[in-house]
Amino acid sequence: MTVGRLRTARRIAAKDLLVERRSRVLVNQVLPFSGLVMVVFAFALGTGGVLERSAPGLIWLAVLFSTLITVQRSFAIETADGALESLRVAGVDPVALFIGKAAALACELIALITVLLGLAVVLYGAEPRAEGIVLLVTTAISATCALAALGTIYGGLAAGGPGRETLLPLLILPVAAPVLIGATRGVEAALGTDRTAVSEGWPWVGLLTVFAVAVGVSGALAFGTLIED
Amino acid sequence: MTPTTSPQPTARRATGTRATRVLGIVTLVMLGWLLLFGLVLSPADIDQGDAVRIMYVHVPTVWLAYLAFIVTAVCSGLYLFGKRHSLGFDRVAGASAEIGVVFMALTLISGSLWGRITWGVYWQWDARLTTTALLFVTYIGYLAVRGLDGTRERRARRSAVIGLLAVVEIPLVHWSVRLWRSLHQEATILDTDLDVDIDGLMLFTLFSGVIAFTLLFVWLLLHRTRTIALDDLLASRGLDRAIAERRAEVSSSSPSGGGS
Amino acid sequence: MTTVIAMRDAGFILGAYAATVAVIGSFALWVLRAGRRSGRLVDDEEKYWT
Amino acid sequence: MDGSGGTPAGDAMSGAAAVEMSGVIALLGGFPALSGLDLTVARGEVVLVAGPNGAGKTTLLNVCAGLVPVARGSARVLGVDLTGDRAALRQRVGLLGHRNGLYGDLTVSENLSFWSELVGATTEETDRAVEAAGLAGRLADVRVAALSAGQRRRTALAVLLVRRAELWLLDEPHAGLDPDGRTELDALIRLAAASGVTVMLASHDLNRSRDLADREVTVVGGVVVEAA
Repeated sequence: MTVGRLRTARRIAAKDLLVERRSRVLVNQVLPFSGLVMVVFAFALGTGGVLERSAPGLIWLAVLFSTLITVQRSFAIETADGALESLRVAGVDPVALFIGKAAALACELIALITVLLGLAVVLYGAEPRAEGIVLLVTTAISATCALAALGTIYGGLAAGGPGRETLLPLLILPVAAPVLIGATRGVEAALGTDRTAVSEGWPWVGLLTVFAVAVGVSGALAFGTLIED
Repeated sequence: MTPTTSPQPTARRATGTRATRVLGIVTLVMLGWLLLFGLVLSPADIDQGDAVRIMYVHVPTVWLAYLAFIVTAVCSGLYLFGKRHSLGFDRVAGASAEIGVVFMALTLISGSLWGRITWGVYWQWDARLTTTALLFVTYIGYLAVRGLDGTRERRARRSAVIGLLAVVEIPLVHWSVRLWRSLHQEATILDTDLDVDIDGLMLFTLFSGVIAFTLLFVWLLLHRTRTIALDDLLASRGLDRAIAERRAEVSSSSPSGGGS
Repeated sequence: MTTVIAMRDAGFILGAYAATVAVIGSFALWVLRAGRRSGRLVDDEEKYWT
Repeated sequence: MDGSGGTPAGDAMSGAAAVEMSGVIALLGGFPALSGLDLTVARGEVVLVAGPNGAGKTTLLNVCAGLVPVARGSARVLGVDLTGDRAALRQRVGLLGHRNGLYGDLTVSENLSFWSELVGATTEETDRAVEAAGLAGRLADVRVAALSAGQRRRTALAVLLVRRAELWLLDEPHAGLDPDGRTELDALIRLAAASGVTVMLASHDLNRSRDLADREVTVVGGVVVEAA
């Protein structure tokens, strides 16, 4: 990892976050959507014990759906006016491009997850306990990194040409299963849902971390080929 | 006998050769043999009764599906890292994935019917079943990526990358699903596994099934790879024609000396 | 034959076999047909397996 | 008048040519958009690529930019073989296609500073590019999406200036511009050409573009039919 590569990645990420700050698409559209999903889950499952027990899973389902939209937005920025093409003509390092896009995506998702966790406290009564806070934060961070890497890989492929947007959920959802499972169990342990102990959550953080690293490394290597056309 | 000066190009052969025809006949015989032993001659299991007969098609298809995906992964690697980037490997990878998806679909169908008999439900969120289902969807995605547009080489490269990414992701999916089930053991009667006490004739029948489906896999792989090769050849020949046509545009619409 | 029909859960078991045979049969037929169709358009010398 | 004789690099030897193509075939979804094209462009030249719709002009520029691969034939751009490793072409080629390659939600100066940071241009260089493109002052803080078509085009060309691209590939740069917009754009292209940039300009608007060009080539059916 050269210094130049990291610097390029930081610039790409900063640019993505600046675009969001100016356009507010995520804040004005994706965030309300995720909140709505959380509310709709309550309609589907009814009140009572079910909602409280499934809160961790519902949070991550909402995150997963929102990730799909956020990934699409992340690459719509690049393809709307041919910016990705310009970056390719300019020979911008695809590894740096991958890291930058994934990092920006991770930042956006972390903000989203924070809001959704807060919403879960209000809507589902999912109160975090003091001893689970560290687990909660590490689970959220590792799951976010995994989702961001995964989303960037397949988002890049889907951004390559017209008519590929529909491919994104088909490619992401099956391989996102470990993230959904791991993050849900991690949060369950952190919140103490079903009287789970905090210690039960740590293997899942391990799984999520391994996933994030494996997908991140292979994505960085594969990204150049996937965005080629 | 009319003497021909030059051998006329013939186009009578499809994707078969004498070898594949022999292989095809042996495969058919073995499949018939499997039906005979699986449905009639092999005994019913003590616990499972006749339901065990589904095993003779269920287990071979899932093994061969896994083998097919391994072939896809190996050929993707050979294409990507080989010095010549031979499209032949890409064709084998694509053909194998298609066959794998077909076999895995059969696994899921026969497995759910078997489950309906032994567990009373078609589906159970058991680690093995869940991984299999996710694998199935993953390779449907792989085939969708193969169908995307682009030049032949770019398509091959992209598919190989997706094929190798699946290899990275599959163990993680499997690991997570296993961990999930082992930590969330539901103590119900549904937990009986599909394991059976296998006696000699049953083992023999299962073995026949594996051989029959292996032969079938090889036969299908040969034919499908050759079909893809034919299509590639036709595409490149269509290209030569298109180039000629495109050049003909030039003489027909000769520019009226617009330049100087 | 009657013993086969008389099995317990014969419908599920025969269904599994029937699905297997049908799916494999139609896939094999599709592959062969596609090969025959394209094979007619290509000279035998160009087929690497001849 | 085109082909005015004294091309800036008319005496360029083959090694110094900006673009050298022979027998190039390039495919768009299986269709041979270029069907055996031969073309040499010397460094510093401004070449007008003319031809009817669907002749392969856009594909020619995309091949030069490395976006569309060379299926057959040989092609070198700025001395780099396009059929091999194109990494050495980094930064040196700039393409302005039908789209501008800008971020519509960012302002002109934000777009330019993104690129200048990416390529390591100095503030002075960036300011000079902004000045040359006539984007200084009030315009610099306007969102690109709110600019006029001509201003967006000039912003895109300013990016090429910031990137110090040696070969500009301009695909119908005048499309959709009003007369004032064209005049300003032409001034910017002339300025770049004067500083030694090689320009390939695909255009329908022949009368207008001929004033800009040193030379004109006509592409029909994916080949060059007339190199004046």
